Amino acid sequence: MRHKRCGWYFNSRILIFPVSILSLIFILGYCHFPEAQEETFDILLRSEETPAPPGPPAVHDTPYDSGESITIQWELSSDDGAGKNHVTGYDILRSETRDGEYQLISSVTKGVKEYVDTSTKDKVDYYYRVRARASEFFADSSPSEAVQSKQQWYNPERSNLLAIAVILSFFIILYISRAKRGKKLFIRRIAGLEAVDEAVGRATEMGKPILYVPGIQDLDDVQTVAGITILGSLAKTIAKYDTKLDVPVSRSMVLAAARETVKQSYLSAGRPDAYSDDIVHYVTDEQFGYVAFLDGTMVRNKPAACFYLGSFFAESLILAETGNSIGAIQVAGTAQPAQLPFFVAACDYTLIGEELFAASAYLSKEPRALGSLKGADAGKVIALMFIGLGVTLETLRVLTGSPAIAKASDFIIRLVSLRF
Amino acid sequence: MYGLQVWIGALLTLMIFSFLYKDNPFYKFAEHLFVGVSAAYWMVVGVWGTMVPNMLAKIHPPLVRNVLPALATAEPEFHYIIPCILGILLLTRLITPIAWLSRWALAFIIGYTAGVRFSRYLQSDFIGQIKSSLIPIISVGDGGFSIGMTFSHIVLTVGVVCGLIYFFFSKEHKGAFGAASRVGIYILMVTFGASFGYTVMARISLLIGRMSFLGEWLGVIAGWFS
Amino acid sequence: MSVVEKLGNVDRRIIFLLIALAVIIPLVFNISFMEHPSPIVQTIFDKIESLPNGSKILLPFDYGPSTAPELEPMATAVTRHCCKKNHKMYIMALWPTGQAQALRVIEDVIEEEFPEKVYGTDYVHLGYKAGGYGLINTILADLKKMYTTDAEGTHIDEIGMMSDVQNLRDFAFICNFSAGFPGLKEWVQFAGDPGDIPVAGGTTAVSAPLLYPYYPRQMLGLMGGLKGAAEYEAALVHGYPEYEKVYQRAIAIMGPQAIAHLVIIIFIIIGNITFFIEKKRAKKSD
Amino acid sequence: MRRRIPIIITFIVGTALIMAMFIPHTPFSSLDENLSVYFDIIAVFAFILGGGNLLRVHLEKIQKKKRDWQFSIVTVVGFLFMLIIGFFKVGGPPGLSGDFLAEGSWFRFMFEAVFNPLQATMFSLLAFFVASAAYRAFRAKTKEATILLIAAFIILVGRTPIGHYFTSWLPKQLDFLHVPTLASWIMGWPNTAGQRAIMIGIALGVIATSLRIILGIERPYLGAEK
Repeated sequence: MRHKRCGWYFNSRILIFPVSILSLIFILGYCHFPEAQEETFDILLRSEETPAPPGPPAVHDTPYDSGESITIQWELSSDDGAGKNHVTGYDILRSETRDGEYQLISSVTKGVKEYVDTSTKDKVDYYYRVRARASEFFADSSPSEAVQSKQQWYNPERSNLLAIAVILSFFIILYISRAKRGKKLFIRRIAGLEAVDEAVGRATEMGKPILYVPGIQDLDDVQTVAGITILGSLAKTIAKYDTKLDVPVSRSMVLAAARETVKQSYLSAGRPDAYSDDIVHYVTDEQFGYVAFLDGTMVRNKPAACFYLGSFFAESLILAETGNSIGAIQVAGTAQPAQLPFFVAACDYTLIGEELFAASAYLSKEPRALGSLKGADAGKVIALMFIGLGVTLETLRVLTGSPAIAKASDFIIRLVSLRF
Repeated sequence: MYGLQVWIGALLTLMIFSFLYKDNPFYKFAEHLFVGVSAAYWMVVGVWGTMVPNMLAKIHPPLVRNVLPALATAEPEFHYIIPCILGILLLTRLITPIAWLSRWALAFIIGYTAGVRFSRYLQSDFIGQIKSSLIPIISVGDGGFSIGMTFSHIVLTVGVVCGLIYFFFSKEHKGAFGAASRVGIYILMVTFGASFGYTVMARISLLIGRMSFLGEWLGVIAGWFS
Repeated sequence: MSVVEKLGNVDRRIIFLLIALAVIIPLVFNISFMEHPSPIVQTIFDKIESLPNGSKILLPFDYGPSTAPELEPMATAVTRHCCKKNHKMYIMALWPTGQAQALRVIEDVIEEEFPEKVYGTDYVHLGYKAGGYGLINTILADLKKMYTTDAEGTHIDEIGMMSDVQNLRDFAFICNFSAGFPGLKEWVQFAGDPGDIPVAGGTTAVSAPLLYPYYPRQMLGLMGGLKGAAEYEAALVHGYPEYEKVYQRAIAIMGPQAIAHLVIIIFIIIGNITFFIEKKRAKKSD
Repeated sequence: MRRRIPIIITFIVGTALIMAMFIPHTPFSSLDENLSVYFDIIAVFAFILGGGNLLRVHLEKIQKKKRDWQFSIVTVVGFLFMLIIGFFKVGGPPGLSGDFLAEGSWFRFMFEAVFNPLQATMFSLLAFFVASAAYRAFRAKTKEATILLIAAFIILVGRTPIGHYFTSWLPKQLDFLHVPTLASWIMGWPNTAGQRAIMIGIALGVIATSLRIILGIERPYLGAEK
């Protein structure tokens, strides 16, 4: 017990390094924000109604994007909101030569001082003028500097995301490599998975088949991939017991992947003779067509155990209730939060959210896979640290009203914002 | 034509409902019809909705001039040859000697899945949910300190923390840690109970829709007799 | 077998039959109940009610025909309310199927019930634009960049009520009707939060629990499923008694739902009573 | 060779997509979008595998006169009929130019008369199952089940008109015990806490699984052996 606790503290201490590195990155990247605008007053000769022109536009390539975009900013005309106050809007004019003909690209209403032109070609010089309009009268600003749009190779607004991704990956890979070197890892019991052997055993005793449903989504969902990986482990056990396995799928690509997996499992269990291509078969891509088929199969073949592991939607409860009516042992697992309540209510065992992803590692007993679970736990420690720190600072902010704490708190919130 | 459509629809509806009593030939008929028709439906949608506009029209636009004239004059985008090759690789499964090539296509797809989901979940669920949890425990509303809101905030914070502790895999759930994990599972149970209860009503409205449809059909029949 | 045991293990088919009856009987006899708006719905009503006449309200329709039974009643009730308050309505869609749904509401509510409303002055239909949440992100800064015309192709500058709309920040309130992605969540994340614009809306009952996390800090209110729609209708009837005689669709459909709900509640109570009696008996016989 | 190349493909595709999160430059900027189109296209190729398999299974059933083989005829006929009228756009606008779901086409008719009612009816079965599941599951058997039951019960009652009358007599100070208020509170706070913990957990699970896939530790397409 004592020993374990030491391990725990040790792990938390490791976290201090990346967190301080993280903070450093952000402090360094703190001030990279756009240029201040110059104030210029270009007063031209004009008639009574002609508005004062806006200041010459400040132009720059829109930062951190994939090109083809230039940001134009200008000082409002002195007749916009003040002076004669009759400016109704601005036109944005563009030309490829400074003194060439300027073409209208867009118009904006009064009070606006920024426009993003997304109709540019990269690496071409552009000049902009902004025209203040007051009914039929107008006044143009002097032209801007030449500007080009270009693509950037790095988006610093996501530095925080990069740092978090790196830290998470670092821990996962760290524990994977530790496990590979033979360090023993403790992994807690996952109730739903302990039931797997029981379910397979019961089906064997009763001489009834096992139904395995890897969800209704295609291979572009990680849950489906997890479902197929678990099927791989399960199929090995089933092959040894010589029980009948039935895997109807609702996607053609899942058919291909699941077949490959089941075949390999039977091979590595030393039972290639028991394998047949009929184990995995395609039904239909249609959600409820698939459900209609599964319901029919369940009441006709009366499987002793039903596994629903993957991504499920509304059909979750239809399957679980039908499975229950035939008295099958049911093990479900999904990372669709909206469907978990139905599985929890109607199945014998449910793998809740993350447990589905842990299951494949748990069942494979592969040290590297188990290591990744510990890595994900480090991710939880990071999440808890952020929450602990953020909640404390926010509470202190409310209690003290101190601007220093407010600043610190805002910084923590920025660290977990999508736009750093 | 509409009358025929209502009749077919109504009979199929009744066939499916008959399953609630027990499995029977009517249900088997509807089920088998549904499987065949819907499998073909999605294939047709795949070909006309994806294959033609997103692959053929991209690789060689003039090919689709009779089908989608609007796309026939576009510039070809040759990189769409890649999914075409991968698709054909996938089909090598059918030719035993080179069936192993299909794994390349599967490897590509699974790599895509892993990469895309990594980014999406990191942004929207991991970072996004942490950010929403950063709230003060003590709530001061317009009228000063609010006991109710403070209590709610405490429930939220403790709930998230304990819920996360429940998901720890590499540490034994014992002692204080075990207690927190118990609280976590209770919070999850409240969540599940609440979501279940909340959804019950929505599910019933689907049935109302079907019943109204059958009512419409009975109206058609009654119309004949009056 | 005793009565208790029988009740404890009642045949599923009896439950099925009772649910079917609970739906059919009220449907045939038109049974309905008066709803009472809960705070999370009432806040939406109060917001629209308290805005000064002629405020700009954005109504994005992000759903298709399959979820219309749940979402159309709310869209109808909110649109009605906006018309009553003479707010300016800006209708748009992030879903390709949303445009047709919006048209239905425009025809059935605005044109039918409020013939005095003028297109381009009182309401405008901007139609569907692709881009999902990216679109929200763009129009938060510049609406006219994406919307150069309305749904019918009229240039935006020819529409009077568009002249003083530059971006999403010009709207006093966004009330979204959504059936999934992109939808209310994205409106909160990409418009409400960054732009500090009041956002509320309605969703299907299934997705509502996932949206509660945003209430009330990031989202003003939420109508969840038909129940939410019925509550809004009730708020409307309460505020505008002239609607008492008008058919309120969600309230009407709520009749069978409420009865089926009651049946389920009764079942749960019976289930637990029998469970406890059995447990006591088992203890005694030990 | 046969085993290594797929692992390399997965690694490259997965890593490129994760990098794309931070690189606005082409080709990374549109990688995610392009690959999702690629995925859809490959899925259409895969239909040949799926459809072929469906036909094979049912034809074999008919040939060997297995149990319920008569119904397999329904599947095969429905499948082929729907496929043909869909591919050739039978009954729609002349030629292949119209939409495959165009008004008046046979495909549209089958969609409206067969596909739609079957789908809606299957979906509506949920109303019955939600009731039977609630009856069975909402019993106070264990501590967890009791919590589930209580939360579900409050929400259920709170969402019916009786919920309002049940506690509307409560004095103003005890308003927080009013059932609809309580239901709202459960949805807003403990429910949120649970959802959040689940979502953060799922995000970490997806991230760890994605990394296992990218690093070649988990490779379902190669089978489970080491």
